[in-house]
Amino acid sequence: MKLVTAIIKPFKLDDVRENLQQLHIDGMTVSEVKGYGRQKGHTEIYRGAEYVVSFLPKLRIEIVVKDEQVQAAIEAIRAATNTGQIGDGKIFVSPIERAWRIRTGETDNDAL
Amino acid sequence: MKLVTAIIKPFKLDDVRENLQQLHIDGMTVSEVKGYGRQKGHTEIYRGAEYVVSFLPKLRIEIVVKDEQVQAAIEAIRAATNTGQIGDGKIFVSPIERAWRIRTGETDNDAL
Amino acid sequence: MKLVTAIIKPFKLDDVRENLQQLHIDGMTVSEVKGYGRQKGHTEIYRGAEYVVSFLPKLRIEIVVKDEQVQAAIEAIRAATNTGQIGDGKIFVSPIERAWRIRTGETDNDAL
Amino acid sequence: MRISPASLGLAAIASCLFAVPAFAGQSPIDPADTAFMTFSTALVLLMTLPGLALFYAGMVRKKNILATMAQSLAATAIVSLLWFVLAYSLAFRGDGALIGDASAAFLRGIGLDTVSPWARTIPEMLFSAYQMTFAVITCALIGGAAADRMKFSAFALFCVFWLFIVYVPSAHWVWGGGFLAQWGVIDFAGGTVVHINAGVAGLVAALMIGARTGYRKENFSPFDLSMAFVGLGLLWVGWFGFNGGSAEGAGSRAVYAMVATHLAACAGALVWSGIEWLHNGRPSVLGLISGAVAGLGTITPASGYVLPWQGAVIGVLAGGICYWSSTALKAKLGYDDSLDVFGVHGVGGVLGTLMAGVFATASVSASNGQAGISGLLEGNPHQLLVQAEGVVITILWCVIGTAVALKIVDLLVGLRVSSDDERLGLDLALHGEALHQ
Amino acid sequence: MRISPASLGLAAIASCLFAVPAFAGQSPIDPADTAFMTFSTALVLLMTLPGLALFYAGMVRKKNILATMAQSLAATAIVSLLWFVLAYSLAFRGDGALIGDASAAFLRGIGLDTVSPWARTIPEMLFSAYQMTFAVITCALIGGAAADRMKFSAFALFCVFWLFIVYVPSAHWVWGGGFLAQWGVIDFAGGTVVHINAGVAGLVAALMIGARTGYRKENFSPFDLSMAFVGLGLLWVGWFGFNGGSAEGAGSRAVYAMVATHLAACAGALVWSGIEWLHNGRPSVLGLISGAVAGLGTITPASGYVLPWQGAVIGVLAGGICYWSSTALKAKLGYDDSLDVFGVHGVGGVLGTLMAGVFATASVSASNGQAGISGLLEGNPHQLLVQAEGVVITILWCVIGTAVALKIVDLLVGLRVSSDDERLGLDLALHGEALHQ
Amino acid sequence: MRISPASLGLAAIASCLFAVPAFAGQSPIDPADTAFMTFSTALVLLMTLPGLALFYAGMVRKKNILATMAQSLAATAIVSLLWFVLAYSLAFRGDGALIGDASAAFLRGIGLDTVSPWARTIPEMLFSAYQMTFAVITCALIGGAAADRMKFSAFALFCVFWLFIVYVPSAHWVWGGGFLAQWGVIDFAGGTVVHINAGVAGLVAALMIGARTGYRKENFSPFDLSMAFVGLGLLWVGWFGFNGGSAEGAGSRAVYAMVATHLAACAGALVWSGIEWLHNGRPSVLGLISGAVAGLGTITPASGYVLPWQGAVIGVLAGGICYWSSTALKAKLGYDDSLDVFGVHGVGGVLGTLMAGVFATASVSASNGQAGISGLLEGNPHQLLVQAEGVVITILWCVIGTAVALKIVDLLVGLRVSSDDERLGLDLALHGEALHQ
Ligand SMILES: Nc1ncnc2c1ncn2[C@@H]1O[C@H](COP(=O)(O)OP(=O)(O)O)[C@@H](O)[C@H]1O
Ligand SMILES: Nc1ncnc2c1ncn2[C@@H]1O[C@H](COP(=O)(O)OP(=O)(O)O)[C@@H](O)[C@H]1O
Ligand SMILES: Nc1ncnc2c1ncn2[C@@H]1O[C@H](COP(=O)(O)OP(=O)(O)O)[C@@H](O)[C@H]1O
Repeated sequence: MKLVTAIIKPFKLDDVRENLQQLHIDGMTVSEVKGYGRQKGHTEIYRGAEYVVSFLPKLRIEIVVKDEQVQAAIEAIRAATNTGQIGDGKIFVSPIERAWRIRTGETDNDAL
Repeated sequence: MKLVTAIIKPFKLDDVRENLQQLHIDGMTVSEVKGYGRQKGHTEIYRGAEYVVSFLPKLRIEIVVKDEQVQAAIEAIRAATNTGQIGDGKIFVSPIERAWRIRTGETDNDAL
Repeated sequence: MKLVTAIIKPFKLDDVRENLQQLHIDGMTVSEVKGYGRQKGHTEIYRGAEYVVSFLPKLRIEIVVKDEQVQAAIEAIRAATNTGQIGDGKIFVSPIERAWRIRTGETDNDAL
Repeated sequence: MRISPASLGLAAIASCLFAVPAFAGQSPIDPADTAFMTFSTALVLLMTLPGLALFYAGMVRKKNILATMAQSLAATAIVSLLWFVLAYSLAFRGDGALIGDASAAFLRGIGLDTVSPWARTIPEMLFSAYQMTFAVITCALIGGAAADRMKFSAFALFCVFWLFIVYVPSAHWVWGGGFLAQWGVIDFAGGTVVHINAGVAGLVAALMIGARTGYRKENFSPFDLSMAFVGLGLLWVGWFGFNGGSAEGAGSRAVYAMVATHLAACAGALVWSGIEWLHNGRPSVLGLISGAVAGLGTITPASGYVLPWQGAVIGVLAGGICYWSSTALKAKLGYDDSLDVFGVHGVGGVLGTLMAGVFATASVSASNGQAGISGLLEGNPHQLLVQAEGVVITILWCVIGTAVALKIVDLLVGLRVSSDDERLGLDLALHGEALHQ
Repeated sequence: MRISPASLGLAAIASCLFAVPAFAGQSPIDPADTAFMTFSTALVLLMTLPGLALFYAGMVRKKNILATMAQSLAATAIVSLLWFVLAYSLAFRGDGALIGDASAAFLRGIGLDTVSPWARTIPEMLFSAYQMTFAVITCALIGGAAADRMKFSAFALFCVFWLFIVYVPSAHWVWGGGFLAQWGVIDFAGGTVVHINAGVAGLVAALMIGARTGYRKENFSPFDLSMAFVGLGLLWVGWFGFNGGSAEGAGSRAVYAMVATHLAACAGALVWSGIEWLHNGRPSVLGLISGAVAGLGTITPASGYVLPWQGAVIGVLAGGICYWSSTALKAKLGYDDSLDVFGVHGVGGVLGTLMAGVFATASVSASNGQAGISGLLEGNPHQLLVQAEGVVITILWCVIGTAVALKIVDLLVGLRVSSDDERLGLDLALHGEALHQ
Repeated sequence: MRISPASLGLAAIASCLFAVPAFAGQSPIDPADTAFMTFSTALVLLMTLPGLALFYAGMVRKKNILATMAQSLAATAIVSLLWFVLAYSLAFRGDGALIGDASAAFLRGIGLDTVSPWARTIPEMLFSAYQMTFAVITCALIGGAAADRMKFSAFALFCVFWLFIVYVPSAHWVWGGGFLAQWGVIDFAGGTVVHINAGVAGLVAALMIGARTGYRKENFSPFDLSMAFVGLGLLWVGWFGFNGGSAEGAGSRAVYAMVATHLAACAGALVWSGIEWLHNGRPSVLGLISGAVAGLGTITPASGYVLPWQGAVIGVLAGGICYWSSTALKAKLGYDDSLDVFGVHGVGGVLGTLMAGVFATASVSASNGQAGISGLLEGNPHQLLVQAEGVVITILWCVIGTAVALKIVDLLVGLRVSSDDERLGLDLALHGEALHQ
């Protein structure tokens, strides 16, 4: 199993979910994060003082999938999120050794 | 060392913490996430328009433990969170190669 | 590639970012988390009832770096966050197998 | 006190002499009425700042909260200044059937002792300030229909044009002795002038600016309904000044108007949320507060003409009909009026103006020996007809005037933000600020 | 002005003739008093909407904020309508020792010129509306004790029964010429009728509904104390109308009541937070605002009978005793009164009603040549005894009546949400809405 | 009504006899003025609770929101109690050129029928309560300059000393018949007493306590500007009571003051945000509300002396000059006045006090046959000179008195929290509470 982590622009979430659903990947966990990278933040002016806000709001999507689904998942995410604009985000893949579904005790691929 | 990541229902946090404490696992990091899976969200009606809220509030618990503690930790978490109801959540295990305690510079197992 | 995850005190974020920038590590993802560990929380008293607030606000910083940058990144983070006080936090290193930049399709080291 | 035009002329002089006997022979200004109207003016301002700002901001998405508030403040600042520059005078001075005159432009001619024929026991400056708060909230209300996508510059400019093209004539026709008043249209505190105008202008704006990106696909649910709730609370309390104060003095008619208003709000809230309970299985907080506002808006034109218990009846109708127009009707017609300015205020305004013609009870509006206004229930179907004429004319003029105003603004600065800015949120895009960051 | 029953009879007629000399021979309605009472009515409504809604919502957990607000709005809508249907008449019309009559049901018989014997210089419609706002806030207050777990339907129904079973008789006994008034119980603005009733009803509700799941184990700390702070601010300002307006007219007695009220709030805030400072090492914001409300609630029955500086003394007592009852006493007895309605309002109401009997100063309540009420300090221990009788009878009736009302509601719809719904939060479970999502 | 000292003496008796003819021969207390002033008092209290608390709390970082609110409540409680203990008497009783006397300490001698020479138609108790709300908000305003780092204990103690050292004398000099009044300084509602005092004291506090850790490096942007917006709304509405009420009675002068105030706020908001639009490419919500407060603060001393349209002119100046002082000037001088109390209130107070000397129009302040005050534009340059003297003396005394008060508090409890506590946030460190957790 692999953990596919994608850092994306917030408004792309629904598109990603739809694309993944078509692959029958029906589980994911999403969290609000702030990202820093090539995309520049904005300047705020507060009573005459300028502050650079470097971190931009992003969403982190985490999906644990079977090894054979990884490539399809990545393509589905890219298809949904690629606008060609800076700050579209990243996808990272890392290993997952074991998995459980708490409710049933099913493990590994069955737990997903 | 392993990273044990559990996605659980929010109100189970205190039970998990208590169970882990009994195993002398005294460190964890918790974040608020939204989950999507077999458990269905709810429908909101806003001025006549229906919206499906697919993502449900969950907590993500992350614990880095020594290899030999993994099994006990998983059982402790399952014991605290298994209600038998859909949406109870998942546990994932992944490898951690190195660890530091910032304050002391201790590394790996000593850092936990 | 490695994922370097650091759990730090919130007000250290800017220092970390500056230190990493000097290493030309220009991407990171930050999330608000709550931490539990040796550092004790505080007691709140609410209309005569005491509650222990065990979890403290922390930031989780995630940086995916090339293998050869790991050591430098860790030192940069430690230098910025070590106050010698309990609760300074942890750094964990875990493997990343693949990476994509969504916008360009660049992969692995090129994607960072 | 909205005085029917027939009561003017000689009666005006007579009532000056006899109406306020304890002070006859002295300044016509009554301290009690002045205190009452000061208080009413403050309450109506409270309705906009921060009432409406909260009510509206609480219903938008997080990224547009500050921008929504900014609209209310801009409307207040711009309309207030223009009011004293010229708008007041055009609305409430002079005898024109269509428009007043410029005799009080820049406040000229409004001295410490001047009173207006429309409010003979308080300083005219106070009457003008009171009326100003009505013009302010009417413009601010319109903003809700175009929320989440209209440029700040466009909204600010729109207020300028719309005030003079639509609000000022409309107010003159009904309250300033214009032709609708001469025909006998009654509108105690703004069914046509405030609510129909705001609602219809909102609809036109929603149509001309177009729907929000993602409308009916994305989840647009309110970020912080507690804000909207607080806004509703302040609107409700402020409405005592809006409707009560429209009696232009402290007395039983003001009290009747307030009680009718309060009961309409109560009934509206229960009916709207009750329908939801039947349809959706539970009453929403949004439904409770929407129903209350529907009741408040709808009773407005009738409030000083009907018996208090009739306010409850009107509130029941308001809750039901405005629920329908803000859900079923809106869905059917497909326009995107973000905060249902048309569904609540436009439809409520029409309903209330007609109901004034149905329920008007002569004894409530009788004063100083002059007969009051009777409606359909008291055997005067003519009043209902007149009210319908007032409604139709107000709507027609408002549609044309609003379209013209928007067109001008569109040519000058453009109405709508870019789709990138809409995505990012108006708070950051237009004001460089964000909530909770 | 709460008039002691002894002052009625012939005196009533006499004072009509002589009390308002500038208007003698004309309408008894005084515009200044009408303006003042209109303003007071608006202020008391502001206390509930949005004052109490904010105060309460700010002290619950995030998932219950909207539901807590919804209770205040439901209480307002339901109680207001019933008030005019029948409750006002039963409370303030007729001579019964136990209950009034139905002579003003559905507002019948309250004309433009009608005045009430209980407020002879303002329209009865205004007096009725003013009293309505008291009934509203009393019912809304009770909701706080059962917050986080009571069904919305149950709370709405409970308001209906409780209004008629408890509030209406209690108001009649003390303010409508009933037997407690005849015995000489004084209660300026609602120590028994409002605060003891709300507090005791809250306690009974908390006991019958049971503690919140997780009580004394989980962290129930308030999600947004800034909301509660704003609520306190609006309550405080509104209390000027609550206590000042209970003089039923603009004058020195109203001013005395307001100043006593203000000083009690100040003293209560400092004492409560000061005790915390000593005990816990720091004063909490929750303590500051709780102490202020304790002072405000406690001074209420005494406010128009005592000297302003005595308000400060009563505030000191309130801060100390209500702190104790909301922390130590509550912990000892083990009930879960979510927002300390009993600890603050119940205990404060008892304290204040007794203190009225201690501090009452004849000169403050004297009017039109009639002697005022003296308390213990002026050598009249009997007044304290009478006050104690009033307290005991109010508590007894309230316990019984509340239990009956709750039992009926329990049979009809059940009082408490399911434990799943309690977990999920009432906002989503009962209203299908959530804050900040 | 601020009466110039020259108008006292025989005139005082005369006006008692002739000014309120309908009540001549009876109690001097006018119910209408009493209603009006009650309402004004409530409005000014609303400015602090919750107005200023919200305005300030909305501009700080999340971790300091509750602590910022706590300051406003502490100021209210402490100053109110001390006001009645002694401060009122020292400020408004007695003939001293420098300070009043203790004749009304502990409210002694303020009976139900007592009136003050400074407000002859309302109970003195009401006048005292009204003035109390001014002292309260002045102290509360200062807190903003030291927000985010001052100890709660230090702020509380500071209020005690500063009230007596600075506020009381200053109020006596200008409003209580002291030497500045004798020189002819005019200050309708607090340019010197309230705004210069608060602003200058804030500056001294900011300098003595030192800048916030991270000043000009970290991002200190406001956590919740919607709160600040609501606060501004309540301040604005409350200012009708602040400036209107300073006429001490319901009448045209009060109305003029209110309209001038409102127009100044409108103009200030547009100018400040307009300058931002030019400089930064967009108008911020913070700019809109800051400009409105600048307009409101600046018009204050002039409000009852000028024509309403002149209020707009003063608002324009206020928006521009206070923008400059809160951005460019502050940056240049380098002090850290967290919420720009000096930049807005201090500078605005100076500007407004001088503008009163420029724009004063005799007809507005004329009363009972006595001539009003003329300013520079009416050919009386002397008035501007006198105003400048008032400004200089107020600033000097305030700098010295504030420094002394802070020094004493520093010795007693220390002014500033530890840097760890500053990091953690004052909410948790000082009050053991936190928002949204
Ligand atoms: N090395 C990295 N490690 C972790 N997260 C990163 C890294 N680089 C970028 N990110 C995340 O990806 C987001 C997008 O990256 P950015 O460099 O701004 O644009 P792009 O991916 O289009 O080149 C960032 O906001 C950040 O959250
Ligand atoms: N494949 C997955 N990858 C990441 N997170 C998942 C995955 N499947 C489920 N989750 C997380 O686990 C939560 C519970 O899963 P769900 O399928 O709803 O119930 P259950 O675990 O009882 O089958 C989800 O809300 C989501 O946060
Ligand atoms: N075993 C662990 N797994 C995951 N996170 C941990 C673990 N131990 C500590 N943490 C995180 O690191 C933070 C700091 O740890 P703590 O033990 O309090 O202090 P220190 O690192 O100085 O010993 C915690 O608040 C928690 O977020």
